Amino acid sequence: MEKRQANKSVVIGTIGGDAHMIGAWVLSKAFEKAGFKVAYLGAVVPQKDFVNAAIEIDADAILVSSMYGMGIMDCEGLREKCIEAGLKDIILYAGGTVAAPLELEKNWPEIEKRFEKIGFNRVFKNTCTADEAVETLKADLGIE
Amino acid sequence: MEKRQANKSVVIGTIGGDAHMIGAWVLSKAFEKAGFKVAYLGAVVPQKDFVNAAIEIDADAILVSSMYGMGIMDCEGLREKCIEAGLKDIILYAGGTVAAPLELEKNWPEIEKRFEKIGFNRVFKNTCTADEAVETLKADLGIE
Amino acid sequence: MTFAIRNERLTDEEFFKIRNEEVLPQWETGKAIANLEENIAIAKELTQGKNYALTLAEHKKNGTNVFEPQFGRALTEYMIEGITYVEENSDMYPDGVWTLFSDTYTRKGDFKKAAAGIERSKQEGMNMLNGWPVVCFGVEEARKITKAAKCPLNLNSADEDARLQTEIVFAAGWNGGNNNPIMTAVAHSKNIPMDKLLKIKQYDARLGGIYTENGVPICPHNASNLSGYDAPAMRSYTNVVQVLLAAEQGIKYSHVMHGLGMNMIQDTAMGRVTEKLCNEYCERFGYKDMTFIIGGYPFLGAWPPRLEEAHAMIAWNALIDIMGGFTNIVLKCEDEAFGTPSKEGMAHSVRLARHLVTLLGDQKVADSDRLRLEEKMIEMEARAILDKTIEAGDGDIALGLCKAIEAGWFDTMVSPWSHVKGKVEYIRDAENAVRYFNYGNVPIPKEAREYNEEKLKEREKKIGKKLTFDYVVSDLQYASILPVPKPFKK
Amino acid sequence: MTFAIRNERLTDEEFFKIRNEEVLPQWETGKAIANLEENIAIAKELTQGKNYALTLAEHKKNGTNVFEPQFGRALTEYMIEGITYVEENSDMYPDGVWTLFSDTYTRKGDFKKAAAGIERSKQEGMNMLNGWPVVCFGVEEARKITKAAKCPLNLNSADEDARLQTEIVFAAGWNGGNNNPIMTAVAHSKNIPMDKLLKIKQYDARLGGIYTENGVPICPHNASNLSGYDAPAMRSYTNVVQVLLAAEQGIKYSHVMHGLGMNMIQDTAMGRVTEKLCNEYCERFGYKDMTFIIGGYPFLGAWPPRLEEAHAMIAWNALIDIMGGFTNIVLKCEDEAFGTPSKEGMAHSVRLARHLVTLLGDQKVADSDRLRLEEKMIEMEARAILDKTIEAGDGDIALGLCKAIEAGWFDTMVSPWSHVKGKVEYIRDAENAVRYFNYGNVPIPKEAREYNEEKLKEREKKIGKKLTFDYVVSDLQYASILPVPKPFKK
Ligand code: B12
Ligand code: B12
Repeated sequence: MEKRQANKSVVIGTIGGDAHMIGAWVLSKAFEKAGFKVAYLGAVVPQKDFVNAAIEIDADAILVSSMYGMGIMDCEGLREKCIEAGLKDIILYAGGTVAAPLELEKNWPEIEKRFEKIGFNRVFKNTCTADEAVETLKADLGIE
Repeated sequence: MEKRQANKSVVIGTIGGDAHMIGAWVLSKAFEKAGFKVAYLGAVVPQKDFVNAAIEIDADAILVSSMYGMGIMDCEGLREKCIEAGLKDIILYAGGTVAAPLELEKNWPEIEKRFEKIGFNRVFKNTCTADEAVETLKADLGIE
Repeated sequence: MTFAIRNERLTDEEFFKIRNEEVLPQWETGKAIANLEENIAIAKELTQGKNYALTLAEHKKNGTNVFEPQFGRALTEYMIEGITYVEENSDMYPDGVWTLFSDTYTRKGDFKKAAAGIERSKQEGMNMLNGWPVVCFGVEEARKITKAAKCPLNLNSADEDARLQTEIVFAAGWNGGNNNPIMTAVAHSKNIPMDKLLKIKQYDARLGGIYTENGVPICPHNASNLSGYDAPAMRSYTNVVQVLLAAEQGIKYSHVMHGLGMNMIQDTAMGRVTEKLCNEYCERFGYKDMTFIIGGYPFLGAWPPRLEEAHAMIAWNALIDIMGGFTNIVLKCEDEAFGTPSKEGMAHSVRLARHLVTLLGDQKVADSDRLRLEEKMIEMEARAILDKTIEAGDGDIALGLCKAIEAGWFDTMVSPWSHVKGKVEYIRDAENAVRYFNYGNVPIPKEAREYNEEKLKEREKKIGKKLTFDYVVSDLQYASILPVPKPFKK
Repeated sequence: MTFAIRNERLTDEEFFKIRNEEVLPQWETGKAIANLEENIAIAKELTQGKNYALTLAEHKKNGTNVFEPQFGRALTEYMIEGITYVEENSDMYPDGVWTLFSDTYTRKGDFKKAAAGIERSKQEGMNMLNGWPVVCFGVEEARKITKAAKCPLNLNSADEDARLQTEIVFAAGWNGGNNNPIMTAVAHSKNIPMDKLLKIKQYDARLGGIYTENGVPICPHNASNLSGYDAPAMRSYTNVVQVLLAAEQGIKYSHVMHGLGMNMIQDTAMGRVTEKLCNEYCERFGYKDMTFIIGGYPFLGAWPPRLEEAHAMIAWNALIDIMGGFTNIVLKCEDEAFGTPSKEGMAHSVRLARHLVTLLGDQKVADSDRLRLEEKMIEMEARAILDKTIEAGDGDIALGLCKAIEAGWFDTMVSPWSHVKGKVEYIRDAENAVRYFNYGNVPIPKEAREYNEEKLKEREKKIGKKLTFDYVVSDLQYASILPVPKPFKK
């Protein structure tokens, strides 16, 4: 199968019951500045809204922010929903303070393993700057 | 041999090139308050001055303060000088921040071993309060 | 728009109707607390000598500080372990009180997910929730926590509907809770309209009123952290309005907890103005015998992800409280950037803050022209918004608040809540005080605007550049981004 | 008593006679630095872009802060490892400078014991000295350290005779040293008379003058920590006198380093008064083109033996510097109560202090009546002692100083030095500012005494008891004794 043509478009939002919207907002500003089309969904976003928005703007990637600690649980199942919606190959990133247990948050290889297992392409610590996020996605899309 | 009769008298001072006199001064105030006769020698006191003062006031104990880090080296030989002067059984205490190497200062059992080896009866951390020092000496002298 | 809300005390009839039809049936643990009289009696018994409201009031009277660490974990055993550890390792008793927080699933009323989080935590042998699921555990478990703690307890349950949580913890002898509808909406909500939210919050306040009237004084958190980045006048406004709403329901104590912006003079001025206005407006509306305990909540913006920088934050925030004359020192800890506070982190923070109190003695920010000017501006701004609010509500603060939000007189910058205009924008000045970059529709008086412009100019002069929206964005992270070692910069 | 000392510049003849007959022969490493011209040339080369004096002056001009960690270990390899570690792990460059300290054996001129300490350290595989033995190692080893460091270097060698140490480190491109005869006598000496000490210190200062005149500006530490517990006026006095003594020998830069008492207003006032008096008295005596960099040395009294309390101390002391408008922030670290600073401890302190600078922006202690009153009192007291000193010396500050000490106009409380009267006694007031409990012979003006009494009354009112000498003693440890957990108190 052919790799789809990147069209510089991303969906950004904070998942589940999570009200922390600042990180996602800062990301959306950076992606806009870098010339991306951004569907910015704000906070407290259910999984299905991410998928719908991705379809709507024909997104290259969904960037899920999760700060409040239940990121691991909230992200389970998103890849399956994408597949059902025909977005099998869409890039899924997660980022923030994704884990409630401090022992897990400080054991990053374990977090990466867990996110890989539930179908995410990458997961980012909350020390990741908006610029780094943009650069990484560009590299993964093979653009610029 | 008979144990000598305690007469509530101590020599207090800071040894070697050590200029820290405050701890020793605070100790001297506490021992005076507790009814001891105190020969307070101040700071920068050579070993022989401790011994001479102990003879002069017929001291039960010599309390050596050492704060500046070279306590281990500065205290070596004091017991021998006491023995030479006929003060074989005089109680020797050391106290303060006695060791320059932090790894040693935080390894108190090792410090105790070292001070025992050079003939000191006890060695005290710098968290020892003046009252604790008084109480300990009283107990060692079997008084009150 | 019309709003179906008034600042009026719920009648007993209304209260008990809501209680029996809406609140207790929310989850099975509601059954165990059906008897309110019995709840109050037990709470009274359990909090002999450790009532949250009375402890705060006592310290306020004595001019001493209260340390308020925070903690929340998925399982009761973790809670008890953590509380005991901190109390034993920080000498917080008898000058400390606790804020315990519930998890977000519980706060959003999704008790099933909270229950799943409990199971998951047991399975994984780790804390998988961001707080203690009050409702799933119920009153008996909550009482275990009360008994284990030496210090008084308060619940942070900030979100739309905390009524069942409040019922449970009050019955367990926790004598504080959230009563901050504005804070809640701005920080935790997405869609609920203010009038609907106020209706819910009246219940919590009335419940506190009933406990208070029956010998168990309740002191809710009256928080104004808002989105974390807000003007001091907006915080003062928030605190005053929330006091008036609670007082109507019979609340007599208020922990007036300011979100700190981290400019010492500005934060101090804010605390003073708020206390003055709380007294004045309560008097005006006829609420008598109110006790306000002024507190500071450490900067609720991004924290640095490294120990020493976090310690700098803990120290500076506590010092603003101490020097600013605040009674309550709410504490964050060195874990802030990573996860909810560990017991070790919280013990450290209490020790650090306590030693600052020891070092400072009675030192306070001295009275000065600079301080008085800042007070003047904050007061002028807060009054402007308050008075427009009261006018718009025809003397009713609840109705006025709904209209103030609709009009954008009350506004905030980075809120998930869809009902604020979000037009106001903040930026820091040369002294890192919070200033307006964009006033939106907030009715800032001319003199205050001029002062604001002047302050922005000072920063422009300092950096030698015009301030742009980019600075608004980068200021959000001014306290969290670690310096890149210079030799590696180009 | 008569004193054989005048504040007059050493002639070249005098200087070189002392150099060749007294200083260089003290130890074999004196040989390698016989050629002063060559020393200066190499020092110049080695400190291109990292001169201590110029770095401080530059920050003062820009209104930015300098971080000054301290370090000292028995072996050169430990020194280089520590310096490199801190510089790499704290982002101190380019806003940092180093104080490196020599060990006490070296300071007391007992080079044999220092050499034994080196051997012992190698044997034990541990640092067995409380500083780096400058003289035993000599200039080539010192230059290795200079090359390894990114930041400028300063030597703390405070004790009676540091001349050979000063020669060696200046030749190695360390551009700061001690020039604080009063501080030295009070804190480190037992018996040396002041006139004899001043004679020795004139040499260090003149050496600095010669370097300065030849293109390598030297900025000595002009310290006023004294015994750790002293009145601010006594510190200002110390700084001013030490400036005048150094200036006469050709020193142009002075790091006017105040010992902090930890009351923010009082310490701020002290810094301001000292700077004002330094300028005024230098002008009066005709010393031109002087640059004073005001710095703060963290509380030199007993520190708490636990991490978090130490962090509170680090933060509060740094904040006084920052808010007080001091340029230099000298740093202690979390190891203070246990041993000389570890590299990790120092890196932590730099990070903590740097983040405070970030958080504060341009925040400073605001001008206020309270501050002005404190300044007025300190200035009045310092002037009274200064003017009596100058009068007693018939216009000569060196002679006057000797007489001031003899008369007890200058005095300190807990000094090992036999020549101070030791009659003055200090105690803290309700705000933990340092006050006189006993004036001794210090000529404190009436108005200042009245103010002092008033401040003591405030504390008596606070504690509900008369202040006695017991408080003088217990105040010595007010910042170091950890609270005993209350449940275990009777
Ligand atoms: C501000 C804040 C709030 C504000 C949020 C305001 C708002 N409008 O968003 C308010 C007050 C609402 C709040 C509430 C709560 N909070 Co809060 N909050 C914070 C705080 C202090 C800063 C977050 C922030 O704004 N950072 C600034 C932005 C710019 O950075 P960022 O979010 O990290 O995003 C950056 C990166 O992470 C990255 N990134 C983020 N997402 C993604 C995604 C992708 C794909 C990529 C590539 C990158 C990326 O890029 C961004 C730009 O650099 C953090 C602690 C901290 N980090 O300092 C706690 C924190 C996140 N909160 C926490 C908690 C627990 C809560 C509450 C439950 C309160 C409580 N304890 O009682 C509630 C929950 C509310 C809810 N329903 O979600 C915890 C979460 C713990 C955990 N993970 O286990 C934290 C860590 C604090 C703590 N240590 O306890 N909070
Ligand atoms: C004040 C002080 C000074 C003052 C002293 C003023 C004076 N008049 O005494 C001055 C400025 C002179 C000074 C100088 C130096 N100091 Co100093 N100083 C301190 C400091 C901050 C406090 C000491 C103090 O006064 N404590 C208060 C008194 C009341 O407590 P105390 O001394 O601990 O005594 C109590 C107990 O220890 C106990 N005790 C003490 N002795 C004994 C003996 C017995 C038998 C018993 C039972 C109990 C006992 O009872 C006392 C009452 O409770 C300590 C660090 C700290 N602890 O906070 C550093 C410290 C002791 N100094 C230190 C150093 C290195 C120096 C210098 C070399 C400076 C330098 N780094 O360049 C010089 C050396 C001068 C010299 N020749 O000795 C180091 C020593 C390191 C080490 N042990 O390895 C310390 C630990 C600081 C550090 N971390 O670097 N210092």
